[in-house]
Amino acid sequence: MVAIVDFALLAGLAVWALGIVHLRSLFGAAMMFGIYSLHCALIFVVLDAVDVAFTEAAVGAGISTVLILSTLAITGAKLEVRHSRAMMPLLITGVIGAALIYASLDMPLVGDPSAPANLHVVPRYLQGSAAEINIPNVVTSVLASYRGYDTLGEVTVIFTAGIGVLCLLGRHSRKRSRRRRE
Amino acid sequence: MAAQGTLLLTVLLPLLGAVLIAMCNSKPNLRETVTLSTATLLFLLVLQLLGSDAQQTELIIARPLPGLPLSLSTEPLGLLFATVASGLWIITTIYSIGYMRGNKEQNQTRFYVFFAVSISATLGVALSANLFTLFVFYEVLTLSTYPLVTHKGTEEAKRGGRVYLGVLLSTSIGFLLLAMVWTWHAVGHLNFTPGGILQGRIEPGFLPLLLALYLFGIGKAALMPFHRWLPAAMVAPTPVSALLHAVAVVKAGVFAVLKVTVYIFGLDLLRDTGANRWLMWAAAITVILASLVALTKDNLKARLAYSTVSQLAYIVLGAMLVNSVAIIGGGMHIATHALGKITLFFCAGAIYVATHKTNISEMDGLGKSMPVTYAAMLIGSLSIIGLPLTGGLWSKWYLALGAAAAEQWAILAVFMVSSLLNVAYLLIIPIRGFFLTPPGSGQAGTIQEAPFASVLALSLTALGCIALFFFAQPLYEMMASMFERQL
Amino acid sequence: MIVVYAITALLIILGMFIAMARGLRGPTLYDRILAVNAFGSLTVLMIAVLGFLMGRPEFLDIALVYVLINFIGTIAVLKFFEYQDLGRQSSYSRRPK
Amino acid sequence: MEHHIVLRVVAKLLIPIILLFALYVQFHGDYGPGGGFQAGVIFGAGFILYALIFGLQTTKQVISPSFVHGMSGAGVLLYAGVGVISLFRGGNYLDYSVLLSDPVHGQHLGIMLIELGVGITVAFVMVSLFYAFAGYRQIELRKQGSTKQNDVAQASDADPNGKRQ
Amino acid sequence: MMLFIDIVSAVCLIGGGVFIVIGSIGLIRMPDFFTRLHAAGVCETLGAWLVLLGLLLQSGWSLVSIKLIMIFLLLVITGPTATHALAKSALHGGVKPKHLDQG
Amino acid sequence: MISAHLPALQVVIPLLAAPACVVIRQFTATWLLALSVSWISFFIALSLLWQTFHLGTISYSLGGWAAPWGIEYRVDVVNAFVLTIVSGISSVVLLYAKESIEQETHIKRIHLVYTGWLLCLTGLLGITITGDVFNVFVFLEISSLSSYLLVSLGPDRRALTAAFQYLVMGTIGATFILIGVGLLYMMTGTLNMADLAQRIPEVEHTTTVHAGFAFLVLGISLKAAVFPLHYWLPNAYTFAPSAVTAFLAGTATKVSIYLLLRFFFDIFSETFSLRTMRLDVILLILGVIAIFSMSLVAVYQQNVKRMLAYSSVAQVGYMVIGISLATATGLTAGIIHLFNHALMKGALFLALGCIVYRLNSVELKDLAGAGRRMPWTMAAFVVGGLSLIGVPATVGFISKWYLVLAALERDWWWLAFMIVASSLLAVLYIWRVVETAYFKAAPAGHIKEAPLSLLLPTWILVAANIYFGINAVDTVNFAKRAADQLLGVF
Amino acid sequence: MSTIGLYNYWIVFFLMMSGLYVVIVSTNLIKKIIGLNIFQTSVFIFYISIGKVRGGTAPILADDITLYSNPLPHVLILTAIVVGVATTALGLALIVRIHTAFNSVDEEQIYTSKDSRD
Repeated sequence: MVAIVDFALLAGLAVWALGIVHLRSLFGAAMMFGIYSLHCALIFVVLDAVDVAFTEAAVGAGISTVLILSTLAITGAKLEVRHSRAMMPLLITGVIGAALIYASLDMPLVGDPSAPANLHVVPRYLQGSAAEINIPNVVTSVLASYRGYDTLGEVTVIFTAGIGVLCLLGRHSRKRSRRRRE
Repeated sequence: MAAQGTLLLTVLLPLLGAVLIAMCNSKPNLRETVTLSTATLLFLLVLQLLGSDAQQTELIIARPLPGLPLSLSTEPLGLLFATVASGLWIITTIYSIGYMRGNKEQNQTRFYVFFAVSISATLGVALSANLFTLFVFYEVLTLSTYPLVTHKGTEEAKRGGRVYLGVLLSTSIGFLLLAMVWTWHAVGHLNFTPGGILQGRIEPGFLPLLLALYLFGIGKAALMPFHRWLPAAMVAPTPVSALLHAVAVVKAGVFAVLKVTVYIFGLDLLRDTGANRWLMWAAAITVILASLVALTKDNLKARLAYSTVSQLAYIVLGAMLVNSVAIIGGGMHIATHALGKITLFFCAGAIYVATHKTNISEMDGLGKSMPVTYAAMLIGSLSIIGLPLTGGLWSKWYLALGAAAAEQWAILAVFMVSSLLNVAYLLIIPIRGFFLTPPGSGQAGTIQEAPFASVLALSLTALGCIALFFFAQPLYEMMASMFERQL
Repeated sequence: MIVVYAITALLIILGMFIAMARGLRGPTLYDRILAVNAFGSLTVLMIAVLGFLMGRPEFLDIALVYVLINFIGTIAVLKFFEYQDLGRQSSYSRRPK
Repeated sequence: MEHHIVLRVVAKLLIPIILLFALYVQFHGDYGPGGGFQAGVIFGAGFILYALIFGLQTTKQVISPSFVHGMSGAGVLLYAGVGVISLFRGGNYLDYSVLLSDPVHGQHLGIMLIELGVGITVAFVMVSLFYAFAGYRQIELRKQGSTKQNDVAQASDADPNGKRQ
Repeated sequence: MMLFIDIVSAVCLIGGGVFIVIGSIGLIRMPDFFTRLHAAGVCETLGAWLVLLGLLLQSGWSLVSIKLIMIFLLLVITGPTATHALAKSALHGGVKPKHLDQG
Repeated sequence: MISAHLPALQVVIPLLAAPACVVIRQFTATWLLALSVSWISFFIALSLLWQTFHLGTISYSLGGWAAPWGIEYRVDVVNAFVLTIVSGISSVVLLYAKESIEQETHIKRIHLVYTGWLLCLTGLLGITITGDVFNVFVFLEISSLSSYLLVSLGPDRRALTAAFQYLVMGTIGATFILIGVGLLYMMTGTLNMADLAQRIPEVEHTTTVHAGFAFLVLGISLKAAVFPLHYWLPNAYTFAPSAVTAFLAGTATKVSIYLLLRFFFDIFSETFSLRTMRLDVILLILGVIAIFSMSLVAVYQQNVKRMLAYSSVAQVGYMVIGISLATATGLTAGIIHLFNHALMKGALFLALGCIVYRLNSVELKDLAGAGRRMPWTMAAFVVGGLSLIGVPATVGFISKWYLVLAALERDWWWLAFMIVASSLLAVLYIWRVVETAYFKAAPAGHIKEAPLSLLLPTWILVAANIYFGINAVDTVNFAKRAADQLLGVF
Repeated sequence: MSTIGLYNYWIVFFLMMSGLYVVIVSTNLIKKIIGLNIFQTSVFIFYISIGKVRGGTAPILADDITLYSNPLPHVLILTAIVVGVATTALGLALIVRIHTAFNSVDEEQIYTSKDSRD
């Protein structure tokens, strides 16, 4: 049952992606992207990644879209100018895509409980978490404790982005000449 | 310890001098006093080293790479070279003072500073205990002479400088470095060892290739076709040319060739494998060709430059004959050619200062107005040609003996032919100076000898040429000791 | 019950596809916004249903977030259209000063 | 949005709910989906909604930019600081077990603290991002002198799909 | 009793799903923006409410049902608000309703 | 107590200092903080280097969780060496940054620049020290994001486009790395490097691992600006503020090269990565093309900074060649060039920064007469240039020496010859600058020598160039040990 | 069977490539960022697909459930999402500044503008 839902949703996602590639209206693309994120989040739910879905919904559909809209508002750009240079990119993506398909030949199937990814490290998280950390949400316990250092890095990344945007767009970012005019 | 200190001081003293000179920028007299006294002090130091030669001293300055120290040591050939270089520095300085002031050159301080640095590098080359050290100082020498070559700063000077640097750097990095790494790879060290270090360490079939890499890599030896830099560097002021041709640069080149032949390859190895054969011919061809080119040059300095190319090939040829007599001849030729060539360059410079003439065809009859200069030029030419009463005789004599000992009769013939050519292109100059009448006789009265300092210097070197004829014995013994120790 | 949830889910997916088509076709920007908004609401329902379908109904938090985000997103878009500026100060809020 | 009275009212109603919900997500993250990051985003979104409806200036008066920047750093400091404290208590970096005498409780406390750090940073970075983007536009507009309101919306409709209609 | 609740909630859920599909068909078939707005309303009100009701019946009385009610309330508040804002700004932004005679 | 936690402190100290900078705001104070933090981490790196060299590999589990479950810091000679390079360059360049940044950046943003700087340092150190592949990705992004920011702060408006270009390429690279990590995780179920190394041989033959390897290599090469993927680098280096260029040129690509080493030799076996995947040939060819083509391109540049940027791409080529040889000497050459190149490019870019400070331009034509007006600066440039060429008694020579030696060990004459020949191209472009600076007449107007606060750090690096050129025994020993460790000999 | 089992991955690859294609082909900087986001998002789905266990549920422990999906990819992707949004924010900020400086957000126009070529 879940598999059918999964199939349908993934197929929908592909359509969205094509739509975004195709759309010339930047605003349209931004809106589509918001939906694309929501759609991804749905897929995450289907694939049992509720925390990820939560985040993707808040970030992809919320923050990213708002930011893209803000940028559109500032730049006033509406339509994408198309330049005819489709061959090379097609070639590059084609080659990389082929590499990925090649990679998939030996992959364990989706959902295989005996796939190596599900066997080596993970059981300890699922079994040990209750005793060692005693919180039911294993994602949180892995995120915050077992791999807490990654999360520190993650916070630093977002902090870096904050600093970066502040530095670029903050009140003092414009050139001196413009400041004088104000 | 003391000897090691002297060794280090020998290399550092000119550097120290350079710093002092730079500090005396605004006081020309003081500056030149410093230069002169440094030079004298240095000469004394080298003499002391010469005296304490009894035991070989070695000093490790640094260890840049594992198994590859930067070290100095004393060794007869090196000491000879060091003596020549430091002795001639004094004379060149005296001469430069006259020349630079007489010509009112710009940037004199820079000139003296880099001169001192290049002398330091030369001494480093002379005293280096291994090929790596030699290479390091060799490159320092190249770089420190570059500002001297381009001293005038004109477009022509820059072009000359570019060729100079281009050829020397590219040959040394392109070939010499490669040869060195190869040697190191095969042997594991690069120390100059009597009898050579390559014996049995490398496929005999590769030896000619390696030797060729060395000989052409040492671009300063100006073996054709890598001789282009030498004529190109003729744009430099005369004292610099003297430095290049007599004191430091080219001599460092042939010195390195001798060192490599004797201490890296070892004469026996070369003789046994015959690796030297075709390079010997390359040198022989250079001897003849350069002489022929010199004949065609009207510009005095250009002619002298090609003469140098030819004379350097003598020494290389001596090395390639791979027997002790020829090597001794080659070593002696370093000294005798140095004195002879420096005399000739001083004369050329003196003529330029006095008359601003550079072409031989314009110099007819000058001998009467500048008798001292021309007399010195005559002596210098004789020495280069190798006629009696000058030191040049002995070096050529031993070279010829070496050719005979190696039973290379064709090479002997080359020596003879080239000596004749020398007569043709060198002796003609003083002859024209003395016996032809100047084209515009009205000028003659205004022409005087060059400034005193210059004339003094060139007289000294000319006397030196003659002195070597009478006192060649110590020179020979010194060179011979190189092989004694080996036995 | 699972079958019922699945059928409902598929019906919602069908609805989403159709809304998607509107979003892709436009033609006006308001149509797109409408489609996005409708799509968002459907997603909320979808997640709710999925929670039941997979036997973990406590994930409704996500649906809650979706409702809020969807609302904020729509407001942002509308403001963008009216003013081309998301930070614009309204005259109302300035009045008290 | 002066003529959107409805929006105004609804927003006033919603924003407290959003913030409360954010707190719920923050502290319920141990038991259900959610955690610091999600909570931070929702918290930030609440302020963004406020700014959207009541304007940037007003929002900046409510919560000042320098406070926002300071707090975004404070979250990172809190997170990294927990690690330093565990260093001082003799554990490895970020080893929460040493925070309290009971390792499991220590873990619990540690996770709560660092999730809080994450939440604070994320929330305030989100707000500062919005401030930066929206504020940039403000200065641009002030520079141009006048705002052209409605024609922009119409112009933006000139999308090729629109023409097809 | 369980069966009864199951049946009712199944009816609600499937009915909701159907209304959603109908609404979205309207979304694509209706001629102009404002009529589409109406069609979308079907999804957001009747469809959504029925689905939520169906789920509510299944969940019994628990935290889940509180959340469901919250979702319901939020939908009730935000849905019409968004629609209202959208219509208003569309009108404001120059989209004209098609007249009946054109339809 | 402290010494046991040095690996964590190495990264955490700059990380803690970064938000503190935002709070402090006052620009001199932030500079002082950044400077002292950078020096502290330099000393930590030195002591780690000492420890690893004498006592062996250090493993530090963060959060107290043992290796495959938690994140592990694993310090051996290889990454301790890279840590030293990164923190050392940062420390020296920070000394320099104060004047330079103050001149090129708006005063209200200076504290943010130092924050970005510290974050970048954190990221680079984090990538280097960690023993967990996903942690690599996280810290890679910290360093990347902050370096995009730092690049964008350049005085020219094109700095913005350069930064954007860098961002797009960098993100693609990082995402490739993410895909690669995912594929590996899929087949092995672990993210820990040491654990991966153990588990990969079982699945080495699968197409998935092959593709994962390819994605990792592509992604890292993008970050390292390995030849055909260097597209972003010239612009980024040209338009970034001078101090930033010096910092990034000395550290960012080095760390990526380190990652390549780690993946090639530690996580995968060298037989797999170089022989099975034929990367030895591919990298060798790319490297050779890079050293020639990029040096040639550099010769034709009018902007000196861009010239040096292209030269950096060429120099990466040398490192790649060293790696592709896959012998102890080749690796030693690569690793030692990592260090040496950081020194020489650091010195060169700092010297250029001095020129920018006074002349406000790095166009070749504007450098006319700079040799006379700014003798110390230009002298520094000349020494750096000589080092780049590979003149003896400078670090450049040491690198060349080992590269040529490595080529000869494999009996690849042509390669040895090409390496020396390509360094002659460096002569060409360096000499263009030198000639302009020393022989062209300076335009009217008085230009002073750069201030001491700029000259001093420049000369520290110049002195290091000479010192490590004359006394390379230590560095070579470290590099050798690192190479042995990578090859599993030690 | 194997083809169906890999369906997720193939769709993901398709999405990745369309994202990458947009990044490369589009000259509009904003569109590039959107493309980048699609690219990254598809990688997220890829990871999550790795972690899916058939018959498992979300890794939130409950008494009556024994089979859970793999939580590790979820953790990784949470981090990656944050990284993605950080990149997006910075990229957009750069675009805004580029627009101020060059008055365009189109690559071709920017690179052909006056001083953009050396």
